[in-house]
Amino acid sequence: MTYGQLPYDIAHLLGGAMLLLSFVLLYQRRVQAVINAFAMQGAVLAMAAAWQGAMQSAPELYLTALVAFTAKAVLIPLALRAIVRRLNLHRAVETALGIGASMMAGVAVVALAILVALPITTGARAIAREDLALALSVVLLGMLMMITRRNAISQVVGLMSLENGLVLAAVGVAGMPLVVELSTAALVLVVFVVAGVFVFQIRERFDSVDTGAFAANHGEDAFEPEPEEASTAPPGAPPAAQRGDAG
Amino acid sequence: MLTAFSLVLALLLLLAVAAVPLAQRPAGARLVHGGCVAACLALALLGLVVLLAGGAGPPLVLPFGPPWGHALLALDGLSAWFLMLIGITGASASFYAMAHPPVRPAALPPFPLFLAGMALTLAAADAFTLLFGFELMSLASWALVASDHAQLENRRAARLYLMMAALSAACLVPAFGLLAGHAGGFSFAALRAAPPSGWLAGGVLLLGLLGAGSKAGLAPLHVWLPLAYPAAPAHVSALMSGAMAKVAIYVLARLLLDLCGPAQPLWWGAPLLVVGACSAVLGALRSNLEADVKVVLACSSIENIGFIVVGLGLALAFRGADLGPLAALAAGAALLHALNHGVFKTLLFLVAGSVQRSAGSRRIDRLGGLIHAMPLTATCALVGMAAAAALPPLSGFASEWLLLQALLAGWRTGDVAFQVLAAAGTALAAMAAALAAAAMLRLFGLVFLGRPRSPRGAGAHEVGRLERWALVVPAVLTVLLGLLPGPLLALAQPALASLLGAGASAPARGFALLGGTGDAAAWYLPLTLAVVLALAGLVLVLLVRARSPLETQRGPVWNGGFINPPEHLPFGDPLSQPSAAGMAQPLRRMLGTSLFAATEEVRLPPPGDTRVATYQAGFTDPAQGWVVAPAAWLRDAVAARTERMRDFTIRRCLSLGFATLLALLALLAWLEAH
Amino acid sequence: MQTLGGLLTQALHLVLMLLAAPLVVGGVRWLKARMLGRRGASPLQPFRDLRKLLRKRPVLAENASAVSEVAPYVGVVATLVAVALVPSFAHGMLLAPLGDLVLLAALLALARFALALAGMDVGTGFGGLGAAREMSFAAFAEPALLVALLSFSILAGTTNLDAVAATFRDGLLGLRVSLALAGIALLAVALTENARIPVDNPATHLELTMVHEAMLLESSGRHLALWEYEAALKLTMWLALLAAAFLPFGVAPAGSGPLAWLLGLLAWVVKMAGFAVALAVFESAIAKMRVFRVPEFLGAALLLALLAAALLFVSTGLA
Amino acid sequence: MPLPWIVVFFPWAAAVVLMALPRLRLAAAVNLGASAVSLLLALLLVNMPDGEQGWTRVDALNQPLLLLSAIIGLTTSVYSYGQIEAKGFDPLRLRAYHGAYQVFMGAQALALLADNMGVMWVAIEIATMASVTMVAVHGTAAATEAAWKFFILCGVGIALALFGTVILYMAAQPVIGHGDVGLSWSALRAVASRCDPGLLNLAFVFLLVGYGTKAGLVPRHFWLPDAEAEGPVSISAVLSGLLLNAAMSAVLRAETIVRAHPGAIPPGPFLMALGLASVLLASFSLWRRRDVRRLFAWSSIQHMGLAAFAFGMGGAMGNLAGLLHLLGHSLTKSAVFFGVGMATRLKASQKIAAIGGLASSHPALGWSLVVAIAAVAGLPPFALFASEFLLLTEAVTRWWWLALPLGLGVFIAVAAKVNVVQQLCLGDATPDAIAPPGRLAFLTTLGPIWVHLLLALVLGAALPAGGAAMLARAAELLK
Repeated sequence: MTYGQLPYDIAHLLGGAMLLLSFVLLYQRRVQAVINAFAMQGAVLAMAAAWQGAMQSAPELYLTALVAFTAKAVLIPLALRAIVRRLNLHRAVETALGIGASMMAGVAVVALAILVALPITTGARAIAREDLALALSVVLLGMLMMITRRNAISQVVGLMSLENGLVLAAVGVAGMPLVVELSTAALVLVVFVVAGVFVFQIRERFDSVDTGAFAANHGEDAFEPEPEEASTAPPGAPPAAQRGDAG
Repeated sequence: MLTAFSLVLALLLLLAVAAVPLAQRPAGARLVHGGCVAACLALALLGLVVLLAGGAGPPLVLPFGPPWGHALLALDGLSAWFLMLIGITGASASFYAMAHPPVRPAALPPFPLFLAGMALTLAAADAFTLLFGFELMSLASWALVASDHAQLENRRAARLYLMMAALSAACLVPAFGLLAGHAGGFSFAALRAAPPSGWLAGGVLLLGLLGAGSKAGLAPLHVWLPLAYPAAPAHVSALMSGAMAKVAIYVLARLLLDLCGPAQPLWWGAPLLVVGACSAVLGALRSNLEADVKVVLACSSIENIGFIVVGLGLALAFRGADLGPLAALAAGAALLHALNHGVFKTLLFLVAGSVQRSAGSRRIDRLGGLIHAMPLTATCALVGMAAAAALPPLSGFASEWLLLQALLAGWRTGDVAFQVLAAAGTALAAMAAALAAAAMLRLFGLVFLGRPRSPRGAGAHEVGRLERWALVVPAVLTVLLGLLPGPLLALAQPALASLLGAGASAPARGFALLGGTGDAAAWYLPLTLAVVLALAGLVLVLLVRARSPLETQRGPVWNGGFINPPEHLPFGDPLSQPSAAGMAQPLRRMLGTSLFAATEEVRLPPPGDTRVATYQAGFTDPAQGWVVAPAAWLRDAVAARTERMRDFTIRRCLSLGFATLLALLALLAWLEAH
Repeated sequence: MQTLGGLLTQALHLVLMLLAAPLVVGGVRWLKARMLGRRGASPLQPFRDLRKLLRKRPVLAENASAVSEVAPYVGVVATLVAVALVPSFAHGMLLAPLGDLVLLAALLALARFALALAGMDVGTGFGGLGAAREMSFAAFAEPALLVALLSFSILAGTTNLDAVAATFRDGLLGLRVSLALAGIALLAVALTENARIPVDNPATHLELTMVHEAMLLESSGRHLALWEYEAALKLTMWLALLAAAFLPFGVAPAGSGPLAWLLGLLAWVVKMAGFAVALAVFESAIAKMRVFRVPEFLGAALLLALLAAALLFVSTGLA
Repeated sequence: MPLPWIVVFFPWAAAVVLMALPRLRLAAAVNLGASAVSLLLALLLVNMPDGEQGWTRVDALNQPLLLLSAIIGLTTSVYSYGQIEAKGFDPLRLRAYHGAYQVFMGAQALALLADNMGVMWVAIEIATMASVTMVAVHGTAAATEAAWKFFILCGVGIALALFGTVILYMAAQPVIGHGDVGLSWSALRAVASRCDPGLLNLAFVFLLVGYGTKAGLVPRHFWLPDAEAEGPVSISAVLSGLLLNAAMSAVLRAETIVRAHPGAIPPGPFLMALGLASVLLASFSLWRRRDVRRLFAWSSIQHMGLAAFAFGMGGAMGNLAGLLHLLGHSLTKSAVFFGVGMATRLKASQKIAAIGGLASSHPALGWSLVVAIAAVAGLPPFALFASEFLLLTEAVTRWWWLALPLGLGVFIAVAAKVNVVQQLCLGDATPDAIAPPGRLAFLTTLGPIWVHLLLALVLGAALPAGGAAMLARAAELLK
């Protein structure tokens, strides 16, 4: 398949939609909106997987699509909403990097992804380059979201968006073996994180799990040189007081 | 021969293992040390046989070794010479330990291991085995230094010691790496076949000097030595100074003179000469300032190691200038001095151990007058100290005579810069020798002469029967080595051959040592000198006693008219005797203030005030301030910086990872674009 | 024949030196006294002193050890052997092959060590003080001595004293400047070694300034006699050494006959007398310096010796 | 079922049993037995010829690592058997602990044996989750935080690794066609030279960063010190001993594929750079440690850095050095953790200041720990000395200027360990916080320590010809 063919164009379109949704995720200021955008991305991913299944006539991809839709478009967003409600979290997204700045960083990251993907596949299959650039962008944007957002929900969403990028890449390659298993395993990982957020009652951010006040020094005392540490070696002769012939 | 050597090595390892259960009982400790005596004697004998035979044939391939090959053992002249040395000193030290097993059980198992490590280093015929033995030796001796770890200063000493050992490994391994990369193999035969040149060779020189030098105790990496030697039990100090430092010298000689090939330029000698001469002076001066018997001896070791390295440096330079006989002279001086120092320093450390046990202290200011209570120990000590002070006709002088002859011939290299360096080296060596004499005099005079300075010291007694032999044997050896340096050097012929090539001939003829070249060479005839001295002494005594027949009479001390001590102070006021600080005063003022930043402070109360006057003296080793302290500061500063990363939150950790990923991707893009 | 001649000259040399030693000391003292306007004791006075001391019963301190008794003999023997190695009127003496300058320095060190040990034996403050200072001075004197020897070694190719002196006698040395510098250095060392002014005052017993005498305070009888004799021998030896090296004329060559010996003897007596006068003049004109100035004095000597050697390097390098 | 599959599935079966066992001693004993059987299986596996069995593959690279993991698995369960009563686990935690332990062992074996890169990825994910469970098993705040950090950082890491795996397949797909074979390591390696080099490069970067996180390479090492310090000691032993190795072997498998393409950017320098950064950062960080288990966790980072560096250099000698380093480090480091675990139990504290003078109060434990730490520091006669020797010489042989940073890193690290061994073992003993535990606890500590040290000794100085040949073959395999 090449440019101009409908199957490819649709796959491409779906990939582009995911990238767009990644930007939307990055752009949102309210937690609710972030969750909604994520659910949409999950739905688009499911559609992309299903489309690829139809195109490659690989029925297992329908399973992937089903799993992705169920988990990412329905169950996980619901769970996240429940968490937000239950824990009475802030409704606004706290950013470590301003929205504008993170958008710009996102554009830069996408540019890098394209730059990296450009020299690849020279000559072989030009379209793989596009697929790769899209998936890579989604992955990197997910990661960017994890580090530019302070609240736990946004960070979890970032991780899941990253994982969406993985699955997008996996379903996009023709004949990828174990694709169902791998995408499911990746999903399990994400579910674990969500469960962790739930179990550990992480209200605000990853960094401060609210299970108590963690020592600032991660279990270690503040560094204070010990007596033995203070002098690596004593001087040659301790100035001992001596009475005696002073010459 | 090599099979026998392997068996001895196996015996030592077996002893080390057996020592673990045996350590609890004194009889067990005796047994282990007795085994060590036997093993050391066997090693010395092996060394002797190999020297007589001129080599032990092709290397022995051990059935085990590093995972990429086999360990190789070989004994050439150089190995055999040093093997003989550690055999002799090891046997003396073990024998002493047999007489007085160390108190701590923890000091037993590492001892045979220590000996085995040294022997393995000497017999190694590939770089891996050599460094394996070298580091094993360091580790075992660290355990010995740390065996009495209840005391803080011992722990500090042990810590610094092992760190320095790690430093020497961190330098020696790359040094051999540079050689091996050039040669394509670790065996000495392969290394010899492809000697390095240019910058590569310079790197080997620098790393070798740093690595082996720090282990031997060359300035400015000697700071550990005055701490570590005293911390160990006496027989271990004896072995560390007498044998272990020599093993480091062996590595230096093997690396620079043998493995780097004969084609190295003249200037190679210069760093060794400079470092050696500076160590000699610093060590000798510091031994004049210290107040602890074993520390004095340890500093004197720095001085003697400096002499040996000067000899090696001169040998390198002479070889570079195509002066074969002079190179043999310098190398012969180094080898002979290594042996001599090994024996007399072993003796002195053993004496220090006896003094410590008998008089209860190592501090000079608590000792005194021991010649009355321990006449035999005092005699042995005098022999050792006279040798250390380079007095004829004892052993120390023979080798220092050779060394001075080599230095005085330094002008023959024809390179003005090196000539000036050699002249300065001559001055420094002479100064070090005189300072050593001053230090030994101070030590003997304060410890054995005069009056006791403490009640515990007054209650000292002569050493036991077995221990006595442990002192007498090395003392006799010291005398013999002094009288027979000629035959000994002739014996060292194979060693010189492995350092300088087959053509090298030992600077000795019969019983005489030969300095310089050609007909005009100077001679040193120790045996003749001894006979002349003895004859003259005999005649003198007979003459004087004929003219002056009256027996001596005893009376109170004159002391320039001072009054007698009161009854309640049977030895007089101990503090009216010269003290360790007082004896050090002239040199402290003359040299110490500039070299060691020595300070003195006298506090005299005003007239009428009954408080005692106080006198404080102290100094800092320049290496401490210029090398160790900045290194520690730098380490802590960098560590503090790296530590900031640890307080990162998870988000920042992720950011760092993300940044790495992006950087790698950008790098990839850039690389592929080009 | 050569051996016999060597044996004979050696024996004659020894007798000469043994007899000359007290005379040199006495002579210098007498000359000094005359210069200071005193009559002074006869130059033979040291002989009388020695005889008197030998006859007296030696008294040892209660806590003196065998060191006090043995050390004087060691000191004298070491100095004696050193004396035997320095040629006086003839070259090629029996012990000449033994006569190495480095060994000479070591024999003097042995004597010094014995003296310092004796000084410390009883454990008095003065003895320790003297010993510490004596050994400290040596730490500066020996480098100067050895580097001065370096000049000899470069010129003569050896450090054997006999060979050095013979080379210098045969002349052909155009490099007198460096030799002069080395000579000055050696003179400074000689003054130090013999405890002469300006380093030490042989006539003083002022406690805080003395060095050599401080170590002898506890000696008496034959022990003191031996020490006095040792000092005299050492002075004579140094003068003979300077004479042999720097005023080599007139010395009988090895293997020569009695006539040459006689000439050599005459020349030697003249040289020694000259040195004695010079020493007396010098000591009368100069004051003793502070103890801690001595390193500067000897350091200057060392520098001169180094300069001498460096000059030689340059000249041999150009040649 | 082929033997490698049994090796993987047996521990999982044992895990199911263990999750059902509520009784303390019995569970520990069953755990022990299962580990022993695993060791037997591993011994059988080592004697198998190279070959593939579907998704798994037995070759010279994974045989020694698998044997090692079985040995450490057994000794760790011996140690755990002696210490289990002191932990005060409630039944739930007990089941979780033992279950997760065997799940981890199985996953770890699978990660080593997997020929299929996808299966390998899944195995490492399972191992991660199992080890997270074990890290968190104490349930303290610090343990929870450590587990959380571990999970998030490694989760992102393995997600990236999956992306790399996908790209790898993407590169191979045009050449190799559809199907399972497209992720098979041996197949990929065979066709790598015909794949697109750009994709290979990209895949390697993601695999390196992804699996490198698990291997504790700087700058993605942050999880390691906390995870190794807060879980039970046995998890520290298997984490540093096994998980890091599995991750490293995954990196290596990826590296060999990329290296097989002559046109691709050589992957070695990437590994070397990360390795060197790890060595330097960790060796300086060692100087600021106050917690003994964190200290040795940092030491793991340093050693993994050295191993990565060695593998990055490549060549028969470089790879051999790396392999030796991996094996030696696992053996000695877990020995240290056993000793340290016993000490922290005796003193009820992980602070270095609280543990002092072990050699005075418990001579056998103290001196054993001294030897073990010396072995970790790379002193002879143990394996790390041999590997560091080979590594350093090989490095300066090729790039002389590397002598300085590498030598400095190694030296600083050794010095730090010297410092800590003296603080822990020498000097005056600090008082014990608990009554002396029984002989069993000491025996099950000292026994494993000395077994490990003996093995490290054999590995470093007297490796039998068969073992040496296997290592040489593995080094050849990685070329």
